[in-house]
Amino acid sequence: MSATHTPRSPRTASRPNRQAAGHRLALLESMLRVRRFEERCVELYSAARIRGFMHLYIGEEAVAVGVNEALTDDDAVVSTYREHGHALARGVPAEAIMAEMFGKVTGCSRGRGGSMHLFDAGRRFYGGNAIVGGGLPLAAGLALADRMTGRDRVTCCFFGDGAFAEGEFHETANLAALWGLPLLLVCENNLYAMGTALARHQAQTDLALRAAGYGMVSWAVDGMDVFAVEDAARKAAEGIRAGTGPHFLEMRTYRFRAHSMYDPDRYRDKGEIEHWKERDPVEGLARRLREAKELTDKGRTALEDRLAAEIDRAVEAADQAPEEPVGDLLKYVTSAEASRP
Amino acid sequence: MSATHTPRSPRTASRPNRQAAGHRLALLESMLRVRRFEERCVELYSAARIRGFMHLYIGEEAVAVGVNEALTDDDAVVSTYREHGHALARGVPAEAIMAEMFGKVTGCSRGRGGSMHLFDAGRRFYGGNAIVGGGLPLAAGLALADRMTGRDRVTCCFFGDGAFAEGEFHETANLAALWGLPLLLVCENNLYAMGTALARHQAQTDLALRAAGYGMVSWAVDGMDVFAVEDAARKAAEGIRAGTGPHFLEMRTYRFRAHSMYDPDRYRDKGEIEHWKERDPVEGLARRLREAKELTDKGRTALEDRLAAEIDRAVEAADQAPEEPVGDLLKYVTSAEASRP
Amino acid sequence: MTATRTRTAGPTAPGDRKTTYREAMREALREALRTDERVFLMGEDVGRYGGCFGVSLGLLEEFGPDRIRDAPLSESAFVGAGIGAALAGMRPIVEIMTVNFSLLALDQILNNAATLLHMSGGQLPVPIVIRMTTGAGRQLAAQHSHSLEGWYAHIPGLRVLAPATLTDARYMLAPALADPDPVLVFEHGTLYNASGELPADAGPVGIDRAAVRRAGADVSLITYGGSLPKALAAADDLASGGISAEVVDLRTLRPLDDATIGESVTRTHRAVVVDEGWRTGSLAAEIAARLTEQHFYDLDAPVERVCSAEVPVPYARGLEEAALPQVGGIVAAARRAVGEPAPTETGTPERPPVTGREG
Amino acid sequence: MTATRTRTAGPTAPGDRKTTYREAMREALREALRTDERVFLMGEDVGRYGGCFGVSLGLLEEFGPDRIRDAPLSESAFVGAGIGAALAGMRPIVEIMTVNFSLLALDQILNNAATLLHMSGGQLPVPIVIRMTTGAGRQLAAQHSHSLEGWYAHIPGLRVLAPATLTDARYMLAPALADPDPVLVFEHGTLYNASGELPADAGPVGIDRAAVRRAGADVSLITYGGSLPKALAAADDLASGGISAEVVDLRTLRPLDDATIGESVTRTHRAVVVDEGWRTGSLAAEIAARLTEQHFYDLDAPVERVCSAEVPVPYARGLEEAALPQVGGIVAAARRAVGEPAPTETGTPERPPVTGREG
Ligand SMILES: Cc1ncc(C[n+]2csc(CCOP(=O)(O)OP(=O)(O)O)c2C)c(N)n1
Ligand SMILES: Cc1ncc(C[n+]2csc(CCOP(=O)(O)OP(=O)(O)O)c2C)c(N)n1
Ligand SMILES: [Mg+2]
Ligand SMILES: [Mg+2]
Repeated sequence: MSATHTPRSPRTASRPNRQAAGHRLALLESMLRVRRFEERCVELYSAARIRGFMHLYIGEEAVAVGVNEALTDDDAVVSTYREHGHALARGVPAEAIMAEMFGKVTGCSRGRGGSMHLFDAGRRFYGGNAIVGGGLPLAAGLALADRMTGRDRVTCCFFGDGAFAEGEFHETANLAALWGLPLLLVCENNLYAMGTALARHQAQTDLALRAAGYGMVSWAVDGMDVFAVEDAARKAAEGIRAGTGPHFLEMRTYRFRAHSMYDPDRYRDKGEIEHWKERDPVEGLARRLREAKELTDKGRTALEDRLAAEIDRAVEAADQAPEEPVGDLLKYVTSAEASRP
Repeated sequence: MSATHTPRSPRTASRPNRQAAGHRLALLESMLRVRRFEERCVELYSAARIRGFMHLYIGEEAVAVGVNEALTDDDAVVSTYREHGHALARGVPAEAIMAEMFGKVTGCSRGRGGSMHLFDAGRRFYGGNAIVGGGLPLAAGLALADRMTGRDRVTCCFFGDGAFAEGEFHETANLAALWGLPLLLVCENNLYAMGTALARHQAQTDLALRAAGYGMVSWAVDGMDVFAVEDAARKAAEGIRAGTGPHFLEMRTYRFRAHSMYDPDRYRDKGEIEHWKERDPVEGLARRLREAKELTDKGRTALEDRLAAEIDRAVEAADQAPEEPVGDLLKYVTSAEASRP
Repeated sequence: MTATRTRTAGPTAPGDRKTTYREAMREALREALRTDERVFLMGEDVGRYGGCFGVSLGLLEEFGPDRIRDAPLSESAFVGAGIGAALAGMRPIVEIMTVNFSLLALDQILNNAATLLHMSGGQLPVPIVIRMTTGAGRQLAAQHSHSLEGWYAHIPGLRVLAPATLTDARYMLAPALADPDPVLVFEHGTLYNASGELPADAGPVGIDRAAVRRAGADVSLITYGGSLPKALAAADDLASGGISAEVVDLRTLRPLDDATIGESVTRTHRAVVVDEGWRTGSLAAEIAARLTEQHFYDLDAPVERVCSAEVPVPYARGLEEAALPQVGGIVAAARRAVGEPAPTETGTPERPPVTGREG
Repeated sequence: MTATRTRTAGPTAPGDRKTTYREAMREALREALRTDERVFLMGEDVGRYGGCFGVSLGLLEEFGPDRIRDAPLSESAFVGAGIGAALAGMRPIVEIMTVNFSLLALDQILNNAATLLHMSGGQLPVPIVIRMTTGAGRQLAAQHSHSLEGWYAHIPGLRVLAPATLTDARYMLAPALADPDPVLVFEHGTLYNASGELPADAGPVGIDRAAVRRAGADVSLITYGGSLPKALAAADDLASGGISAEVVDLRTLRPLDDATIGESVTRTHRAVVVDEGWRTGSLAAEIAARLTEQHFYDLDAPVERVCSAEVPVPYARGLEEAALPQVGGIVAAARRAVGEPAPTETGTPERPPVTGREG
């Protein structure tokens, strides 16, 4: 079993005009927001301000941020329990996410969901699903609705390498390919499903190849390179909008932290983690921008300050926000209950 | 959508010694037994002696009979609701099956199962499963037990093209390939899942190719040619016994009758059915044997008479057999209840 | 009783029209498809095959393969896809052939459909209708015969319907589709061929209230779905013995209409719940528990339950019959409730409660 | 009471040894693996990760990857594989991380494990043990917090266990493995860290009988699993108010031990069932229904149910607490049962029964 990816067909070539310095800096900012937000979450978790299960995206930021570049406001996103990055990249305010994790009424799920269940219907961010693979059929349905009504929209579904083993992946992939659904399947292959390494849960570890078997366009992408991710996602989204049906992107990435805050991370080699940290998507991009003289030390500091302030505000607001009154416990079990006085 | 197979790699070459005339006649007899048995079932169903759902195997006999040649008494078989052929080929007596369909205590499931749930633990025939795909995980478990205890046994699981779409197929294929289980996956691709043609339920209709994606040895076989089936099954079983893990056989076949006795068969073209009937596995073999002078008209008549008598006896015995007393309804819900006086 | 205008007995009025449960369901589907373009029907063999029990026969020709959508054998995916489509503004009707197969989709039903609205703090209602066949009586054996509708009624966030009459078969679908939340519709397999007159004045029905299908004074037979005809037959039988039984058709299994049930029992002081589910943990248990909670001092006898024996439904006719609630057992229970044990047992002898291995 | 020798209170005796529920479970697993080579443990992350709640930590090192078998995320396949392995003579212990995920395997559990013995006319017993975490209280939100063990207790052919004490955690596994039929073991997530003294004389326990964990005269608190500590705390509270509550730990949810439950209620004449499942269709409903059937004339008050609110369990601490049975609610229900309403409400205020949208 090898825990190192050999990225195939790195899609880093031909960078179009949109990737001017401003765009590159925006990508950095977006990734850094996720990074800093989650670092703060770790502190708040230790302080027992955030509870329950919390899964960090640190190390994988390039995937959420790069993919989001290919999506418009009309598109939909279906995510997992490791979704802070997806939500932030989608534009869900840090404040609404933080308040959610504080269990407050101002949270993006009114405190009912917590870290694993972020929702923002207005941004077509459909959560936040803690059943591994559980979002896949849902995403197919969102795409089906668009297909049936002739709307030019893409539904993007994130899921992990572990989810690839669930029956739901297979059923959804077949359905989507069979019906030509406008579905972007983004498999975040971070080489582990909890403590189980890829080669111990997949008979055939080349997931992009496997997905291609359904007759979908399917690529493996260097998920540590935000440009590669963006490029692949744009091409896939274009293909989907052109009516060529679902596309599958295997994002080869790595989580730098443990599976969740409960995980003592006994199953990974320190060296392996260090190896991957050398490919840190955030610092890697920052380095490249510095080298290209697009980012100065001052600029970096200003960016960090801005993000810190944003996160401070989010924490502060979450802290101040009220809790849902206990009397409203049953609100939203059904729509009728929701609309009661 | 094409409803006609183009059989790839027909495995009819190199016929070893075992396929002497006696062997060929035995195959004919075995297939003809299934055919005649089911024809009788149709009459009995019309006479309301058999009830519930009944699914006929007519047209597909070469698969059950050919595959069975590759199995020993120690091996296990997991089947579907379309399993008269599998059961008969495995050696479950016609009498026990008929009695089961009559709902009698002498039935192979004591009348509790009916046509869809034939069992014979002694012959390691594990049924008889009416949940499409439901037998696959079970079969993996039987194989796992052999793998763990180092027993040299094969578990053979039959399922349809429709079952290929279920998540259970995917999960089981991955598990079996990952763990190198001694599992023979026999997909009876009869081009339809109930009324839904292959191309309307599978995005990619080359099922053998799809299965190969799991890293299993995988072949498509002309399922109308019992020699091809036998040959492929023997090779696969040898491979499995040699420790090369699960094998997948796509048996390209066709059912001549409707999906079940309830089905008015509105979704198939008469011409298509006629086309396939020209490849009738039973009459095709009979013709070949006649041409090779291995079967005379007299021999055929004797064979038919023998089978008719066997089936007559089965019907007669089933007819005479008692029903399970209603007071024993709860017997076998649990083992404790089973062993009560 | 606004819930229904069905007459299950009584003379034929002019304008009544002969139909079957199957045709009534099909008409309901056709109407929904005609009047709301967001509606579509999705499931295994709903199209070219015509529906595994023939309910959707002919709809493909009228509405085309996009809206009468044959799905691969992928219960989890196509039910989940229905949920997703509902989130995106469609009004999917998803058909699962048989309740046993719905277990393959239960994760989607419970963890998504029933949960999303609340878990998202009210943002994501899921207006899906999921139809499935339930129940035994056709010798289809254990994997095609269970009655799990009462089990589904345990799940918050779902509405669970069990149309038992032609009128309900014809008219429950529209309000189910109008419900912003997920609705499960259970169609008992023995009812499809039920034929009768659909009253000329049958029309929109509600999906909140139970219905008294027969008025009576001595004992309330509380039931639903495929057991309704049995309860009505038992009431006939009881009447001939001088016992006046009221028959309450629950219609909606979640939320339960406590008011209608309670009113009936307040009048009769005795209740028999007839439910094809397995006895332990049945819907009948819930009703018995509620009646005791809410009407402890109104009850003159313990609530009787007539349920299925706790056994995977067997194939053999005699065993299957013995496993299910039957008229004789209902009559016997009603007689026990009113303190008049049957002089001679009719039909299937009443079984003692089955509680498992022992005790 | 042969079912258990656990003392849940009382002084430490010499030879008692400090342990936790988690360690007790692990010891049980280790013993099973050591004494029977047919036993193996299979599930997601049971091996290298050490078990998602740490139960199987260290077992991989002792027994190797064949017998401590990490499975891919394929609940249906690996549960089904456990069933198949059981058919072939093994004694698999299959771990599902959380009861919510077990829905993905429910087809295998109901349509195969629970059904094969009967459907095959007695030929195919399925000696599998399936363990899973259940319950709320750790702010894990709706998809990790449900209590479906009572729901599973509806299914004929299964035995359902809910070890609530250190002794049961330590000793229920062996008889579960010895059972020739499928056994589900529900481990409440809040119990893993429970620590205490495992009595020196603790030893084999049965899995047929309920246990009286505290004797009392005025009211029976009937409960199991994660609610047992709450019921015991409520009994303490009630005692201080002069009400003597007996606490019955069901231990086995299917088949229910009617005898022990009935004996208790025959003594106390009042019952409160405490059950973390949703109220409608809960195990509590079944127990209430049975008590009324079997002890209608023994009961001096309607059976009270203290269940979870009918809501997907929310994340926020206050909401989650309000959704679950709490000591205050148990005390209030017990007081209602004995006709002594609480002078001042303690703990969470009692909620009215939640029946769904209306009625
Ligand atoms: C159906 C289901 N099974 C098991 C779990 C427990 N679980 C949560 S995350 C996880 C690993 C998932 O791995 P992967 O899909 O690769 O995503 P990653 O966590 O690596 O992002 C597991 C086993 C779950 N939440 N849902
Ligand atoms: C899980 C499940 N879904 C649906 C059905 C209803 N059903 C029975 S057989 C069948 C078609 C199966 O097709 P295939 O696997 O190709 O087998 P075939 O009948 O052609 O032999 C369907 C849809 C079922 N029995 N189980
Ligand atoms: Mg992963
Ligand atoms: Mg087929």
